[in-house]
Amino acid sequence: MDYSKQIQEIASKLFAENKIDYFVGYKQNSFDDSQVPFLITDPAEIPKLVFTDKSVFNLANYLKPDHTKRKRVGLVVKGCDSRALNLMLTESQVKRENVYIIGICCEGVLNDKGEKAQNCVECVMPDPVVYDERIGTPTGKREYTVNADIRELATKALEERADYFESIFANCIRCNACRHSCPLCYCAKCCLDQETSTLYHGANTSSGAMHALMTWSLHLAGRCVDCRNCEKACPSHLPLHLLHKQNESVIYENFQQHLAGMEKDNRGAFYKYSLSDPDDFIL
Amino acid sequence: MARVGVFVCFCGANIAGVVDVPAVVQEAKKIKEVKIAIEYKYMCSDPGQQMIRDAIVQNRLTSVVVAACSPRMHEKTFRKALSDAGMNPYLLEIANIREHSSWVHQKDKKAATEKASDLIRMAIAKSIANEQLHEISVPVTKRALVIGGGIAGIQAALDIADARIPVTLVEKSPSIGGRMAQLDETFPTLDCSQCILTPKMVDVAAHPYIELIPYSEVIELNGYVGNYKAKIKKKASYVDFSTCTGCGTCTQKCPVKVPNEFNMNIDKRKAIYTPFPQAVPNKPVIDAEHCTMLLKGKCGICAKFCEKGSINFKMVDEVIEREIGAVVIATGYDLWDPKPYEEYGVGRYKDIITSLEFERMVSASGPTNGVPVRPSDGKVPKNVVFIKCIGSRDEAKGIEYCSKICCMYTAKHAILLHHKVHDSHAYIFYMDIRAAGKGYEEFVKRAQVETAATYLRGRVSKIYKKGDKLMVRGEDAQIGQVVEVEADLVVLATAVIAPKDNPALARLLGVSYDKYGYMSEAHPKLRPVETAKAGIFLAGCTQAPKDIPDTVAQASACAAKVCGLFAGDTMKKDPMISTINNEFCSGCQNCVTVCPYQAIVTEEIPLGYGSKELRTVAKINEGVCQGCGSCVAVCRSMAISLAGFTDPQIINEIVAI
Amino acid sequence: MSVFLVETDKAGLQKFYEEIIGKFETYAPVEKFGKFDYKKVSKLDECDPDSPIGMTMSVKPLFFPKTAKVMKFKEDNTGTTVSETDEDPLTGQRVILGVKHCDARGLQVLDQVYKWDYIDTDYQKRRKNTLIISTRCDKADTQCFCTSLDYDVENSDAHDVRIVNGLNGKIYIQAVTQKGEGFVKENLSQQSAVGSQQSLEEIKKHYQSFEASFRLKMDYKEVNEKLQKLFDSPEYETVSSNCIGCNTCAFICPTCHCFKITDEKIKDTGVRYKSYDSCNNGYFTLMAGGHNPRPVKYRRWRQRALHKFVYYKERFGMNLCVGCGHCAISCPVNISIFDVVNQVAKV
Amino acid sequence: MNKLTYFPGCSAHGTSEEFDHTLKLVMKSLDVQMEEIPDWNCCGATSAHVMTENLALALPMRNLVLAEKLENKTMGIACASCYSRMKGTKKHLDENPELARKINSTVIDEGEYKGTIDIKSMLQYCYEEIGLETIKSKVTKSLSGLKVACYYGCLLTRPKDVTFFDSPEYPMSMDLLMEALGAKAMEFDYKTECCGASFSISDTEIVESLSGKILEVAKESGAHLIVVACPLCQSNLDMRQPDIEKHTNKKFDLPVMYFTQLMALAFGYPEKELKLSKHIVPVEAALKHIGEAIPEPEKVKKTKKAVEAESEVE
Amino acid sequence: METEIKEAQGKIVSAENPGITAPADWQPVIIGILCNWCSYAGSDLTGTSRIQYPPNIRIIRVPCSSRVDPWFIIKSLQTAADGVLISGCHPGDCHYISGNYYARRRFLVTKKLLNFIGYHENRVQFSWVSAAEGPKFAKVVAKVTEDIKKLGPLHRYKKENF
Repeated sequence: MDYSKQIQEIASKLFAENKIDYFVGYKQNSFDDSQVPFLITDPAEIPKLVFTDKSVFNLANYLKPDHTKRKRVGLVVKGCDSRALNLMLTESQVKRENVYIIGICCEGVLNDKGEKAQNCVECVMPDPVVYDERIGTPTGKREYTVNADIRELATKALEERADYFESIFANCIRCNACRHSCPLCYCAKCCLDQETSTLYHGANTSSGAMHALMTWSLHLAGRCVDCRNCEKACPSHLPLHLLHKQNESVIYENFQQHLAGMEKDNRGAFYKYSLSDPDDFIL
Repeated sequence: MARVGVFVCFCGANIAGVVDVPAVVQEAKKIKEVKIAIEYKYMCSDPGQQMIRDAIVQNRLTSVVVAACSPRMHEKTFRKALSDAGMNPYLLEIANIREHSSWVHQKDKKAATEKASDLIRMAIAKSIANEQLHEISVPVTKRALVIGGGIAGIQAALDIADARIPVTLVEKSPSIGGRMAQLDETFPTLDCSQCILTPKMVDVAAHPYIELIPYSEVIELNGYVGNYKAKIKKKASYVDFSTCTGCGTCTQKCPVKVPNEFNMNIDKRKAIYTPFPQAVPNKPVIDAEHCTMLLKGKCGICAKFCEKGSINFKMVDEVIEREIGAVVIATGYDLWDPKPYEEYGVGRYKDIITSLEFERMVSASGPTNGVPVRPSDGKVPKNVVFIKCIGSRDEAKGIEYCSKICCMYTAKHAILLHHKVHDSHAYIFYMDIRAAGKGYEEFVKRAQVETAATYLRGRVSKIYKKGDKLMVRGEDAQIGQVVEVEADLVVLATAVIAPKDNPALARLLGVSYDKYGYMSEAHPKLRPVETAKAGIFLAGCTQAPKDIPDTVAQASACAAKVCGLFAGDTMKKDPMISTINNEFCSGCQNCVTVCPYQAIVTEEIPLGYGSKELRTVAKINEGVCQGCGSCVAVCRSMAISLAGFTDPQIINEIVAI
Repeated sequence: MSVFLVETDKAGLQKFYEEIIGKFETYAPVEKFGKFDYKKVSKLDECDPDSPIGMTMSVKPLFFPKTAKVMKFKEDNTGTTVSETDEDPLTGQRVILGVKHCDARGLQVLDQVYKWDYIDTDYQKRRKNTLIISTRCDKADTQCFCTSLDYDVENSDAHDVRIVNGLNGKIYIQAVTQKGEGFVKENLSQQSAVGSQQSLEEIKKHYQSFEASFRLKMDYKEVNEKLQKLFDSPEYETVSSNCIGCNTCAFICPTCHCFKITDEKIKDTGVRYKSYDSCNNGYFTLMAGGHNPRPVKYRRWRQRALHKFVYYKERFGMNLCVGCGHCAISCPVNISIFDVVNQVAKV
Repeated sequence: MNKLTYFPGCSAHGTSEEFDHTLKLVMKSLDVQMEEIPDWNCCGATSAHVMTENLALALPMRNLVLAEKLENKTMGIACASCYSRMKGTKKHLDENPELARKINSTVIDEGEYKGTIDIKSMLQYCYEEIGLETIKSKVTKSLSGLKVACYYGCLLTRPKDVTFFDSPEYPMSMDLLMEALGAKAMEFDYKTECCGASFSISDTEIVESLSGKILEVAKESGAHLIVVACPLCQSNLDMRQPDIEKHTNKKFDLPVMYFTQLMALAFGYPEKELKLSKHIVPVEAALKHIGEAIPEPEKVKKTKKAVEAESEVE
Repeated sequence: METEIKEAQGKIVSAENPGITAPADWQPVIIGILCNWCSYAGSDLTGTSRIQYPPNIRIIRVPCSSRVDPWFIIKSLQTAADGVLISGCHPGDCHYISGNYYARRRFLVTKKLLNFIGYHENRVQFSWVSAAEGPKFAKVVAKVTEDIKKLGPLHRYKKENF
């Protein structure tokens, strides 16, 4: 898929009609085929905008920072990104009137190896769930499948799993890139910062990282849309999606097939309940 | 720098008998922040509290830890002690080393001691993070809502109103009076039920402080203790009570006949009716399910004959609102349907009736003018068999509990039968006679001796027809033989059960109810008239089967509770509620969604200091918040903290172990 | 600078490595989750000394760990007592294989700050007892720019021994320092030809091919000078606009050395930790009382750029950036310090 | 053509072969094909479960296993006692799969127990599966004029949570069935009282007193004959009747017939097919009533009070 | 997974991880977080009715099970606790109307997640104990203690701290 042209047209239209202050899209890297997010305020930059199956980063993240938060932003979103955006709207982090959403009916993006990324293979919603303008042909919601890695890990012995995850936590350097790259980690003050948290675990050891990552993943439980920004941001290449997908599968199976950000006003699974929720695990 | 005082209680031998208190005190002394640690025989005693007060002053303590019994026991006592010493009462922490250690680890003294000092260390750690809190005062609306106009509701309403507190009395049926109005005479004194009830009913109608809303139901209750808002649905009566004189012409003229539920359907009433002659208010209502005018648009005779023109077929249900401070639930009871007793031929034999049907028959104002008759042929019965525990104490067919009143009213029925039909004979099959109560046992004796009723101990296994008689076959356990009684009439003492819509009501009021549908009291012994929800009280059979004296007593107790609640203009409220730190709040409003009391709203605040731009943050309504902490746990950025259970306090506890 | 040079081949090198691993506590790049990190190894096949620069984390943590216990403390009614941590300071020799030149240079840069006003004994000990064997890259990564900085990559003495590929499959083991020379003579048991003048030529040739492979080149002096003047450049805002402020660059940088102090307490005993921090972190300069001189992102970026390319140079005579390109590679949005300084300096 | 797995039970091949025989006739005309379970064994009846529980389960279980092999949806059982044992066992096994597996593996080699088959008494089958309408449609010779008292016995409808059929205390299915055939089912209170079957050998006195009561009440109800659905009931009420009459010196002479016999009759089979010779109390006299008109029971005249009570309240 | 204890040379060998052993007299530490209105009252009742249970549990009082933030559990497991028990009101009985329903969801996810990263499912357990269920509370504590004993001391993510 290559929607660069359409996006450029829309962008210039928006600037022309003075509908936006910022436009957030993708730009081709000079040195290889990868792309990077591209914030423009100047229409002259528009020709640099591209969109292909290399447009990986979830741009909803760019509605977080102060310099865009309350501005009028034109934004390019894929299926998963739009779910994140939807949740941000629901949790009133973004004013709908402030964003002009260009929704892409996504055909899946490629990973570094050039093959279709795992989260795109398992994607439940390739089409944008919220948009002002939609590009491409929608293919509709897909069957939810439990993540392949989760299924595989579940078969492993407990100790094996434990060791595996301990190695993950041991390799975490707690740079918080995962958090910063997540569009849903918009909190004014984060519980993972020493300066603003009573539960901060100071040691940058596997236990510290476990504490941080577990808390983080539980805060995203029922909200994570599986865009994998965190994973791409992680300098240690940690498979962070495991934690999220695990929660997602538990929540999907037990709580009326909840999937994050699919509908408007559908908050995370922890902010509602059903009388018929499973009770058998409780003594 | 925190300065903690630790006070360990022996509680006589209760604690000291198991936990090595001196050792525990030594342990506590080791802790950095602890400035003083002492033990005493009874901390809750005056000298004990004096020790605490002195220590606070002498050591300039910043928090106090009392290691004694459960906080649910003496927290208030010790908080008082703190404030007496000029210290904020909420700087108190209690280590529960009795219920949680000495009493439950009596065999393992060593472990119990270790646990005790752990619990104390936790309490100390927590207390260090304690903050000064101040009671919140909320205004109270001084009006009570009484739901149900039976004797319980009537009594409660009258007592509250006599204290010059306005009462709104809501009754489902067209008239107050309830079950008691259906009774003939009451045990153990045999005074006429109507005679003692009707005056009270009239008082209710006349009382300046009582607003009686008959033929209506409570459909919604919001708010919190002292500040409830109730929605009440007035069912359309199609009669304008303001103009109606209650002359009764309409009921005479109405051509439509309907089974009369007040008389247990033994006879018929009209489609426009007053349930019974002494009804209060004595105004008729139109039964919409049967009135041909309302159904088919034909007839309208009542309207023709009504001189006042009070009949209005256009009338519709109306919802009114009342602001109230407290609620008394008095919805009474229902009777169990004995259908499952097929071996008795219930439903097949007309001459098997329930006690209340019998009650109506023997009632002078009843459908048979006070003479019991056989529904099948109208003959006056000679041999009447009474069977007790129909449904009660019967796990197989009915419910497990004892209905409490059947023993007495059956004895009463035996006597009444004797009074009405002199040559009759009563046979009573029973499991036990439960006649605990003033004059009750004597009353049963009277039934047995004076009226020579035959008491047969045993269950009835079968009733079958022989000619026009009913053959009642049962066991007489005392002689250990099967006996058969030839009966003209069989009366079943059916179980008392909770009204079928109790659960619905309970849910709408937010109080809990038990598996039978009875409203649950806050504590089975110590808080029998309160529900777990502050400001909602229970009177009469809505809580459990009761006889009239108990019901009246409980109703008056409710009144006392309500008056107590309304004693002041404002109500003190526990300050252990959530507070929000604006700076930390990112305004996701998840707390708003989880709050069970709608206690969280949003507000707009400046983006930064002096900034024009605004941002939305959550805001707690002090009066409404009950301090459950749901919001705290869902707040990802930890902007909300629950006074008394803040994150630092709980972490300190965890880390101190 | 020593020029002791041994010529061998792949097999010979392998053998050399194996012997070292057999004899010493050896660290080398080990692959985990697709990234190479320096870990203790017991067998050669566990690790890959020729790991690609782009995929290899810095060697810094071996000297300046991501978290370290500073002290232990105990609080009771007698007051607070402080004690040494049980962390064992490095004893005995340690050898690190497969260090990249830039990375090794990073250590030299770090040395300056650690032997400045306060002497970090642990760090010094680790440095002293470590022998660094580096491998010179054959080819630059897209983000590398070590050759355009203030040091001579080819003749750097940041490592004790280095491995260089010659043409036609030859491999040279070159001792750079005295320590290194001694080490090689001692541990290189197998007979290999001592390198000749002509082998030096080969190395030079190979270096030229390596130098040619660089995408990024700049004139360091010019940049350095311009930056000094452009403190108020508006460019900082533009270059930082799509930075998501994730701190990754600092955490994986071979020369960043900022840290924070935290206490962890259980019951009455606790430990004081020293862990990485980053000047990109918004709270980094937050002061008690709430004032924050660098509340916004571009100011933090300016600090970062200038600290790397100006301040450190002024104080210690070395550039704080060694041109490894780790930051650009790890950055989720591919911001490179190289681009930043060049854009600001407009060259 | 419905198919039905059929478990006759031991008595069907002996004392109650008239039941078995007429049942087969009836089913034929209702075009139900009955497959008798090959090599079935005793259900354990009243004696096994007083000896050992597991054996009492194993016996019916084997039959169930065999029955499942025939792969019909339902199994029909003639004898009420067998029915009760089978269905009771099935319930027990289904609730304790562990036990089921144990017994299955240790005692039964015929195959694995699946618990798939649906067990019905023949009465239940007629009432639920075939339905009164169909039965009515097959009636060629209405039994009008015949007054019958339907006796279900204790096991056909009880215990409730095992049988899940009709009312445990006052069932009506057989009465309705009889009405469908044209006969008049009398109100009969003792329709589910115990006849003392389990003592029919060991302690006949009990049987006589219990069965005696049943006959008495049946007579009271004005029935010409008693209809049953269980061989044991039949034999007790029929066989013992003369003795009972002797001891209580009352005259009942109430023939006791199987509902299938009456069905067969109504379906137009000749009397000889009913094997009436097997009855002890002669049946012919009773059957003479067929065709008689039944006078309406005269209205009970009500007293003034009752009339008032029902008339409107002025 | 096999969670038998083998009494090997007077040592408890955790079958969760056979590498872990403890002296035979080792006693686990269990942190119990109880809601004030049902479970805490229930535990008081256990005391007043003198029902004995193992002394390993250390009880923390919270107003409602919905106050329990999952990281209380994580924190506990990283500090002293070998196991955690959290107890609240039965569904429908919550003093705060619906708190325990929200809690129940978090508990399920947390439990599964912890199990996923290698904690045995018995390390963290939940129960509904009403104010009237003193005996039940004792039973629950006994069961949990027994389970944890079988698992042996918890080693991961905590020993390295001190």
